[in-house]
Amino acid sequence: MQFTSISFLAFAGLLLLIYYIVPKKLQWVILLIASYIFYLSAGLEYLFFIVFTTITTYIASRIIDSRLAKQKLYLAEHKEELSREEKKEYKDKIKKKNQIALVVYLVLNFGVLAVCKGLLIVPFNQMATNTVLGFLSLGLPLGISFYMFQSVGYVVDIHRGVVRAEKNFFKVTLFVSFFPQLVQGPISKFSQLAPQLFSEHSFDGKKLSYGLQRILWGFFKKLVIADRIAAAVGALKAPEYEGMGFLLLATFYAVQIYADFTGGIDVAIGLGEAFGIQMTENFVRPFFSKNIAEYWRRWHISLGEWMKDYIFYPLSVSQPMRKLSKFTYKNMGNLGKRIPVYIASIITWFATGIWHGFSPNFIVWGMLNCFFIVLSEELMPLYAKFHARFGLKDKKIYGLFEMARMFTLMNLIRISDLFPNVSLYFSKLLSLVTNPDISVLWDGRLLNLGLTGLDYGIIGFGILVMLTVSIIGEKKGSVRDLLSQKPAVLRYALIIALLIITLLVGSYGIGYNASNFIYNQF
Amino acid sequence: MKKKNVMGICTAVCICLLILWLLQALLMPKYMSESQEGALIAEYYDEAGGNDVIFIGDCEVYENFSPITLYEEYGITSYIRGSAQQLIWQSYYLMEETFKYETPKVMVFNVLSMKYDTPESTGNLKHREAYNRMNLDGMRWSMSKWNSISASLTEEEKEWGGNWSYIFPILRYHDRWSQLSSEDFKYIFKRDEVSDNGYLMQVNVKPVTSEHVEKPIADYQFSENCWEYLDAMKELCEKHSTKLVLIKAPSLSPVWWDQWDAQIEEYAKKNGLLYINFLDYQQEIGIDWNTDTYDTGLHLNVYGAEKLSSYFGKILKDEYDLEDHRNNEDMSSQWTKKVNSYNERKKLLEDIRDNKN
Amino acid sequence: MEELLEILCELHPDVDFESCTTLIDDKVLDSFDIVTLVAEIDDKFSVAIPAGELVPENFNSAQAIYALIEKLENE
Amino acid sequence: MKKSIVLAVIICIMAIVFAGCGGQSTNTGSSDGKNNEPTLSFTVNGTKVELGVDATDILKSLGEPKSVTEEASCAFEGLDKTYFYGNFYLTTYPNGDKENIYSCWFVDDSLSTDENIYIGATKAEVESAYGAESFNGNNAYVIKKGASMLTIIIEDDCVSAITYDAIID
Repeated sequence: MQFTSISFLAFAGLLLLIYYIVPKKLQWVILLIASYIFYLSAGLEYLFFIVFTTITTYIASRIIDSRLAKQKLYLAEHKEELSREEKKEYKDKIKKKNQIALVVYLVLNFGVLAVCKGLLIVPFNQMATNTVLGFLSLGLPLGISFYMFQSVGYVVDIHRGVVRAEKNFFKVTLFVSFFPQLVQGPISKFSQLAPQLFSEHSFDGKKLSYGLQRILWGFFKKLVIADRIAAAVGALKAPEYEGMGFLLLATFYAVQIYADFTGGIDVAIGLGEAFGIQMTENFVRPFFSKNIAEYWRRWHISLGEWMKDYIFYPLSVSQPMRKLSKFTYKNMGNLGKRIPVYIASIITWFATGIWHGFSPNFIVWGMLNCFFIVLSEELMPLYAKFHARFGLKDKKIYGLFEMARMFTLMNLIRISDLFPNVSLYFSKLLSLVTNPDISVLWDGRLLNLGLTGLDYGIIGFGILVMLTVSIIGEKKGSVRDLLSQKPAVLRYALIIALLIITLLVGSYGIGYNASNFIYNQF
Repeated sequence: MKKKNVMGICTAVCICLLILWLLQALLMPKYMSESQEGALIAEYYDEAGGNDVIFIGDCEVYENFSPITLYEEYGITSYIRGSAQQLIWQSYYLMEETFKYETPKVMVFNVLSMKYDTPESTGNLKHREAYNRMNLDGMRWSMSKWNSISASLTEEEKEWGGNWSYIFPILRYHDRWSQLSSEDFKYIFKRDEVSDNGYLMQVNVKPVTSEHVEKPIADYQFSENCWEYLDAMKELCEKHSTKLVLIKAPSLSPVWWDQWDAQIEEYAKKNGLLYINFLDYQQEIGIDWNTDTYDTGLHLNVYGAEKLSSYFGKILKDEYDLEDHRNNEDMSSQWTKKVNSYNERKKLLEDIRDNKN
Repeated sequence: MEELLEILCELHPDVDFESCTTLIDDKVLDSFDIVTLVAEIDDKFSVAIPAGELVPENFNSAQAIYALIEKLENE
Repeated sequence: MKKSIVLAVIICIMAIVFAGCGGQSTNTGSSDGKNNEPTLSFTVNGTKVELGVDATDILKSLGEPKSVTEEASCAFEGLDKTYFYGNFYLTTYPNGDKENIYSCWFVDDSLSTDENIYIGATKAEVESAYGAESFNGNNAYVIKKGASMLTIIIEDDCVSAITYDAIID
């Protein structure tokens, strides 16, 4: 069930009603039932996966947690008679057992994922894969990467003693399958989301209106901008668009992805808010970032956090990495200090690239990101010298330049999403210099991308609205707070205007793909 | 404070709904100048009542029969509930709805739509969606309308909003905001009558050039789905003790295979229904394919329709001894107005036709 | 404690580590700095900080980092 | 010291190598074009008539038709056209400002399919040319190729009609 479908709106509306009518104790049960109704609407065959992950998560978390609890009890009782070594040895024994449980859990979950992706089997026997895939008749189950990462995070947190395991199996099920975040995330931490999920929420007009406003804002971005510009992005991928055409593609794709992804997340977070549940922000005006490190602290934050907590950090503090860093410290001096970090970063970015899609262009995407992060880290002293001499640092213009530079760089990296053929991607990058073809801007080719002048106008208007809202957000904080202080009439007028614009101008419905539809002949 | 802002919210919601309702009325296609077939269904409701005969079917009824001629020659009061490419389930639910407004003595159903067993089987799906809108948007809300929508949705429509886009047509027509014309504003609430009791008059003449032919098909059997709806119509009419007459209008295309004709004939005989295939009586009706059609034989023009109506009127009168309403006062005053507007329209269209070429 | 401050100053000379208590929240130390810091602590204090401890509370101020080191030392 | 932490992490990475799912839902609607597998065709005195393709030059090379009629469903005018060439009929459907071949059917035995089946051929001949599996169990053989379909109708053991159809979604 697509977020932007009417049946989803009706589903959410009805759910909200029931949620606030039913006794508060049962609210989380309602959410659980709703999540599974939502999930089943995507197809029955996917149920197996989410149930499998939920069960394995629950079992693993209870085992690891009970061992740690027993360990704490044991140590507390025999506090005096055990020496430090004995205590350490006992703790290591427990830790060893827990690690095995953790590894089994990880292999089971990701193993199943590999089977469903048919990758494990392909090398051995093509026929076996087809039968298995045929039998499971699978594309990728809905939101598997989001709920699986969230569950893995939960179990690892328990292993690290950061969080205590939830005893109630159904509450764990809800944590894994909370429907707003199923489609596009955000990937939440148990400690942040679970308390809110299971606590009781009385009806709060302010939260509800904030939630609905954000959902409407998500719809506006998705329907009016993202889905409209999608046609041009599809057309610009054609081989004949090089140089400026390619740059336009990168920019249009940036607009589409930003509006589509942040729009989807707005709907998800807005939905959460309507239920009184505050989910982590996944985007903080990423196109205002001045350097690549800042960009990845503002774009798809929850994935970045997950990769940092569960891949980058464990990797860089792991045993072999420590040995390596000791080695490089000794005989490479200063640079030696950074080698281990860069290796860990490369592995993490390789993993993030693969997470987006198991094809070469996503690996290239990951490596490019990593390259520029390492580059900007290395050039740090150079920048410092440069700024010391010219002192541009705090000038407004330079800030804008940095943002423009970062926007273009990230667009050119992100566009690799659309080019599975990596050599084509690089030849297109090269064409920026070899065949600029600036004339595409005014020689009318823009009008045969599937967009009329009116469409461009609407997209322009949409971008302007997004920009103003972002600028206000960057300067004065939450736009909705600001709006709530304004007189009610103005607030309602704005909301109604946004609703009508989205309803009328949104690119949705049958009118949009009926080429010779009768009514267009009127 | 709490009460005040609840009040504020309510007024805001009401204003918003009002604006949306107005926008929807504005954005709905009006069918006043082009594709006038779209306006036919909605016109019935002001004229409902007092009709002895109701025609149900697609363009083969609303282009080939003239209720005004039936009244002028025989005093038969009738109405055509026709719409573009009306499929058999749409005909059934339309018939079901009509019985809520009146109980005619005779229901006339054109059996051509027996050949389409699913929305997809009509071929061009873009047009099919347009026809669905023409058939359904005009209907007033009732269970019949809801069932008709659910039975008519094409796969594409189901994907893009399904029943919702009929409950809130603005979801379907929202993108017409950039194509609005003066017609949309002029007819936002009221509509002019494009038909005469459901007959969409055509005065042009375009003679038949050559015989219409279609490729032979492997299986001439009508589908189970269509037979069920035909049975349902029969039972519905029996329930209201209304006579059901099956007809096949004399349109030369789409081709009406003999194997199809045989099946309907057999069905009619088995169920004691009158079935007339006007294709067999072209001479008796006096159809001249050089003057009586406006599109090389696909539909009759007004002259052909009048001939066909006078022929069929005689059968109806003899078969079901329908009352001659020309001599009771309250009826005739209302119908004389209809006859005059029919003649005015005929004259107007003929003038346009004559000084155009 | 001095040794710790020395390491921190080496990473970011321009930051006043004694008083600042929002090293992570204000993004003074990013993930790279933390990893280098952990490696150096491991080298100098021979204390292996596990990944689970790399949370903002432990790294927001020099005092917090030192407290973590002490905790891990006598564990 | 903690060998298995590293093991766990490595497995994590290995597993993510398989995870592979696009986070952002990108609906860039990249249609990789119609399935351009060739469609059925037959030749009539030198002209190859292919189903579903642009009809302009085929009509030109077929010469002057004996008759042309327009078939329209209710609300539309002048859409599908039917051309009659004496021994076969050919219909087209509008495609932008051009027209594509929609269906053809033979009238007499002067024409035959590429597998030289003609009206009047025996059922056995059809079966040997197209195989028994294409029989629809009733009274016709249906052969599909690309976006087109050949239907050979059998009446008391010999071919009574041969029709070609383009399948348009």
